[in-house]
Amino acid sequence: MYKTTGFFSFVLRRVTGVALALYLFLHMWVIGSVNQGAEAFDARLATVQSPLFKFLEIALLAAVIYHAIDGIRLLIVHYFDVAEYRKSLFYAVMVVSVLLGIAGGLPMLLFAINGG
Amino acid sequence: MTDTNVITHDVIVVGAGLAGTWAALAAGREGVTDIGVLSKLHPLRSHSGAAQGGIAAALNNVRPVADTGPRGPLEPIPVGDEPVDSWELHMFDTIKGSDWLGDQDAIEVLVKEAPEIIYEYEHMGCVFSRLPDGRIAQRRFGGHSAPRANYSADYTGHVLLHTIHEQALRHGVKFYPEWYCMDLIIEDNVCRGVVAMDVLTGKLYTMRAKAVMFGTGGYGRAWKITSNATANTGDGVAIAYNAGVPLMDMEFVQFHPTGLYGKGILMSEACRGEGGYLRNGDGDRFMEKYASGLMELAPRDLVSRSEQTEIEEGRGVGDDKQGIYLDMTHLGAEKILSRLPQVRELALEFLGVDIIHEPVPIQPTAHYSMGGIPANADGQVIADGDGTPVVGFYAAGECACVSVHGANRLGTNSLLGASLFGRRAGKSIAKFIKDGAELAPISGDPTQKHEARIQHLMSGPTDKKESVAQIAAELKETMTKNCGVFRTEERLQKALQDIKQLQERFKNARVMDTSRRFNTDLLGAIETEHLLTFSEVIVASGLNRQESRGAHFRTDFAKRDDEKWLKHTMAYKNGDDGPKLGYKSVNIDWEKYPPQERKY
Amino acid sequence: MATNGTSKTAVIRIQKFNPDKDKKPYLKEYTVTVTPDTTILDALEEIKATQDGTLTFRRSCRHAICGSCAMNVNGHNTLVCNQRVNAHLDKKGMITVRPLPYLPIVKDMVVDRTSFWDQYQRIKPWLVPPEDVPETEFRMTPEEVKALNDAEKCIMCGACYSACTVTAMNKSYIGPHALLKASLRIQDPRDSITDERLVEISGADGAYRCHTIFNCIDACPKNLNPTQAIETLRKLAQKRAAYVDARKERQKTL
Amino acid sequence: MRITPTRIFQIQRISAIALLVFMTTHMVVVHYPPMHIDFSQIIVRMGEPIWKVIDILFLLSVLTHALAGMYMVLTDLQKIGPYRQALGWIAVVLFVVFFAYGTKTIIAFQPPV
Ligand SMILES: Cc1cc2nc3c(=O)[nH]c(=O)nc-3n(C[C@H](O)[C@H](O)[C@H](O)COP(=O)(O)OP(=O)(O)OC[C@H]3O[C@@H](n4cnc5c(N)ncnc54)[C@H](O)[C@@H]3O)c2cc1C
Ligand code: HEM
Ligand code: SF4
Ligand code: F3S
Ligand code: FES
Repeated sequence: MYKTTGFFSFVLRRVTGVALALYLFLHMWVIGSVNQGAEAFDARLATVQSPLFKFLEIALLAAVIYHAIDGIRLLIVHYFDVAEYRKSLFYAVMVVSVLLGIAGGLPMLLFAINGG
Repeated sequence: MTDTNVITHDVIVVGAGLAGTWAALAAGREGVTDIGVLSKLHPLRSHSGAAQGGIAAALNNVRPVADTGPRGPLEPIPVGDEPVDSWELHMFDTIKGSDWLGDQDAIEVLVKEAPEIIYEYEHMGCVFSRLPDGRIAQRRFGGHSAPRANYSADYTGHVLLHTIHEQALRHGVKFYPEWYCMDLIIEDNVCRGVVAMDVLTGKLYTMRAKAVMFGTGGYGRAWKITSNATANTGDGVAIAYNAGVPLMDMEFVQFHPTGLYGKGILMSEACRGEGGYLRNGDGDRFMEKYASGLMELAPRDLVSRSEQTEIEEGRGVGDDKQGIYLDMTHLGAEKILSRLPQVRELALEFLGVDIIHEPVPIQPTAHYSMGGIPANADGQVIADGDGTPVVGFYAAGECACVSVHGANRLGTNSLLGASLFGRRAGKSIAKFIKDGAELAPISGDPTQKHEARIQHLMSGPTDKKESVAQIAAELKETMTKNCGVFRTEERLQKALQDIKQLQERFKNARVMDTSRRFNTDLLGAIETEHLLTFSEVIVASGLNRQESRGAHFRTDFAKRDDEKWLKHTMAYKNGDDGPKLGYKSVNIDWEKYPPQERKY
Repeated sequence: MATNGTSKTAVIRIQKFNPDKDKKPYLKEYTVTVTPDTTILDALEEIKATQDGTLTFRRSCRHAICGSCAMNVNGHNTLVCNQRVNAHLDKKGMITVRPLPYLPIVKDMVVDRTSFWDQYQRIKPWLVPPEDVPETEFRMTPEEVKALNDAEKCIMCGACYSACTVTAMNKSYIGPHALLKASLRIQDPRDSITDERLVEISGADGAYRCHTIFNCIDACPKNLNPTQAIETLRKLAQKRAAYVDARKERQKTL
Repeated sequence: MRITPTRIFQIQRISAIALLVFMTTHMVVVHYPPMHIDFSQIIVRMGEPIWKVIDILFLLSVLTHALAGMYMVLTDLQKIGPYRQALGWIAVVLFVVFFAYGTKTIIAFQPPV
């Protein structure tokens, strides 16, 4: 593959996008059971409350954050003539994503470890 | 001939530069539908695309600001004001530039139709640089007494080539990209087609046609220091010569004054057109000594000789003192970036010199070939000094010699010539076809000879094998040393001897690549054979012409000699002996444009 | 030669492949002597002349204007005629040269650019002038010309096309080179089929297929910016009717 | 209304902007601060009409965005070429099904007495 920062961000965006889409359907399946009463809901919720899923949830947050920030980058590129700053923009997205990821993920991680 | 290797078209055009493409488009517009254009390169790779400076036509869009001298600033001519330029002036400049060897009837056609060609390019989408009011911008060029170079920054040829190629596509012209023409079939003075190789497969084809047109471009590749592309190996001229067509005025080869030092890559004349200076090793603007009027904007032959004189007298620059400085540091970054962006990049990339801040070392470089396949203003190739046409064979562009450039071409006149005579050739081909031209029969299978040639190059005795690359390198060495800016009997004799020996050695040359698929090694060998063929004609014609005229400068006959030499050289192939030389008279209007001394 | 300074040896690793003979591409090393101003093309020519005549590559102009010599050097697409060997040597004093990626290989560095040219033709690269043309030139302002300059400089080398991840996946994508060309015609006030062009480039294979990967800019040896041209096309396509009307008005005053 | 690539692009971008708002809200309110999610909390929030409206809009934008995105991902592949049209319809059907299912979940929800 022809590797550049642009390619890297494209792959990340695509992987996170598809992952989020798949998660969305799973999510709707879980939430959909609220109408079948508390038991059904809790049962489904239980499957997604295992420690594994806690970590997955952190990954999910990271994915959303990266995908969203990168999406903002694309919007900027569309509306402003900034292609020449593409490398800086990429690094900016990475930095912001990591910072937001830490801010959001760390408490979740602690919560998951301490078991709430 | 088997059916599988015969292709038939009404018209076959060889070469897809400006000349060839214009011919195909013009013939197509006149209603000829069955046209095949072959080119050994993809059409957009043709060397026309490398032209930088501009294309001439007296449009009268700008004029020099009054009383500022020949190098002063330019201003737009307000609409309604007196024009400063005219086709007559353009004509006189061209004749003077040609050192009176140009045929004046053809020159008149050239300069009169010039504006039409420019406007047509413009209407077809060519992006010219503009004046604030929307008209096409113009700049000065060497040897032109008025600013009449129309341009697109410094990639004019590129823009013209893309424009015309796209229009040909629009018109549905059929291209054969990467097909190599190997031979021209002429029997009884009637042209019947060509032999060509599909480079991809290595297969040979007989291509039959009612008319064949050559627009195969220049042949500066016989020199070591050259501005020409590696494809400019003069295939067309060599093939035509081998097929019995004479070659005209081959001794006239233009050396451009500003090739990048050691590389030959062109620094456009626009550098000087925009106000650049030439300086020698002492920092002097030496052109003062040689052409105090036009200075750096004197015609190319004169400037190149001036540089070479400075170099030979020890005032050169660079490691081996073989260069001269082209100084544009006073032009300012803005002008350089908007008018000469490509030139700046070239100097940066190849020599690491930023022309905004430093002068760049340059040297004369083999650039343009005035001679070639003799043709009249309708593109018809002529077979002898009386102007008898070869039936169905046409030529235009740099491979042809319509003789508008005579002994020295003015910058910007060749893009014009290639376009305009290409178009005219296309029109006259269309007329020829519509008047009922017929497909002439071909005797035997003309591909066989070339199949044998290929087999020979790929096999045979390996013990005394010669390297093609070595032979080509030695040819370039001797041409640069002995057939360059300054020539003498002695030097030319030496070159002739060397060429003869190299031709002999070539018989034992073998290629390293013996596969048929995309064999550039094989093509290189065939091209080298072509170089050897036409170089001999150049040297022999130069030896014969005992005078100095335009680009042909003999230190042993330093004066122009109209009495004896106001005539074109015609070189005919004469078996394996050197060319047989004859002459053709120059068309001159003795009333209006009698020969004068050429001073700038 | 002239300004050459000291010479040294460099190793050029070249990917060789002749489909008639070889099962798959392989790398071969050649050692050449270079000076600071030896270009990669010079080195290839040297190898072909003296070491391996079968080495096959395209080239012509030697100064970055004909578009023949685009190749992949150390993983990046570039022209080789304007790149000096010294600038690309890696830590081991080596350069790796491969053909343009994602295109069928004809032989060694020569790739089959058929899909590239097909896409170029598909967008109708030619200008279609209005019915009545003036006697002299159309009056275009220097600003209008400036907007076209970038696209007009494209030498159709294919470096961008071959670097683009989308064309790697899908050859029916019009591609950065052709979209750049389309943007030239669409922004040219002289063109009269703006509407048709906008419809074509906003189709399923057009400007919206681009995922703003920027490889095209990274690869372009002429420093052009196909991505921005594509963004411009997307914007124009979204207000197609208004833009076409404005064009028509402008054409009346040409 | 014909579904053209221009529209898909616009949908993708507009839904992306909408998602920026909804997603942030959603993440902050539902998944963060990190606390144990249980039935009662969800029930309380989901019962309020204003949240029902927000959730439906969120559902709308996330579904269009995700389906348009998946459509683009798949149609990027050469092999999918001939099936682009069919794929488009599948996306529309999926949209209708999931939107109906999701909306039903949101609207039909009644806080238990
Ligand atoms: C660096 C440079 C700058 C220049 N700048 C200017 C300028 O500013 N102004 C100006 O007026 N002139 C300029 N010139 C000169 C001018 O560009 C050329 O004279 C002109 O473009 C020649 O056009 P052409 O159509 O004859 O040939 P080309 O454009 O060279 O085309 C030749 C065609 O023939 C084909 N061909 C050749 N041999 C074969 C074969 N055996 N089989 C099949 N096809 C073959 C090639 O593939 C090519 O398509 C410049 C020249 C150079 C070298
Ligand atoms: C939170 C704000 C979000 C923003 C700003 C955003 C932005 C974008 C943008 C601009 C694209 C277009 C990419 C392209 O054209 O190449 C895109 C693609 C995509 N998005 Fe989002 N998105 C967001 C959330 C989501 C969510 C929640 C999902 C999943 C449910 C999702 C799934 C996808 C998918 C599948 C793609 C296609 C991937 C691709 O084309 O590479 N996005 N997103
Ligand atoms: S845009 Fe650049 S990389 Fe692409 S073809 Fe044109 S010049 Fe080559
Ligand atoms: S690399 Fe390809 S995806 Fe777009 S930005 Fe360039 S065309
Ligand atoms: S040889 Fe022409 S672009 Fe490199």
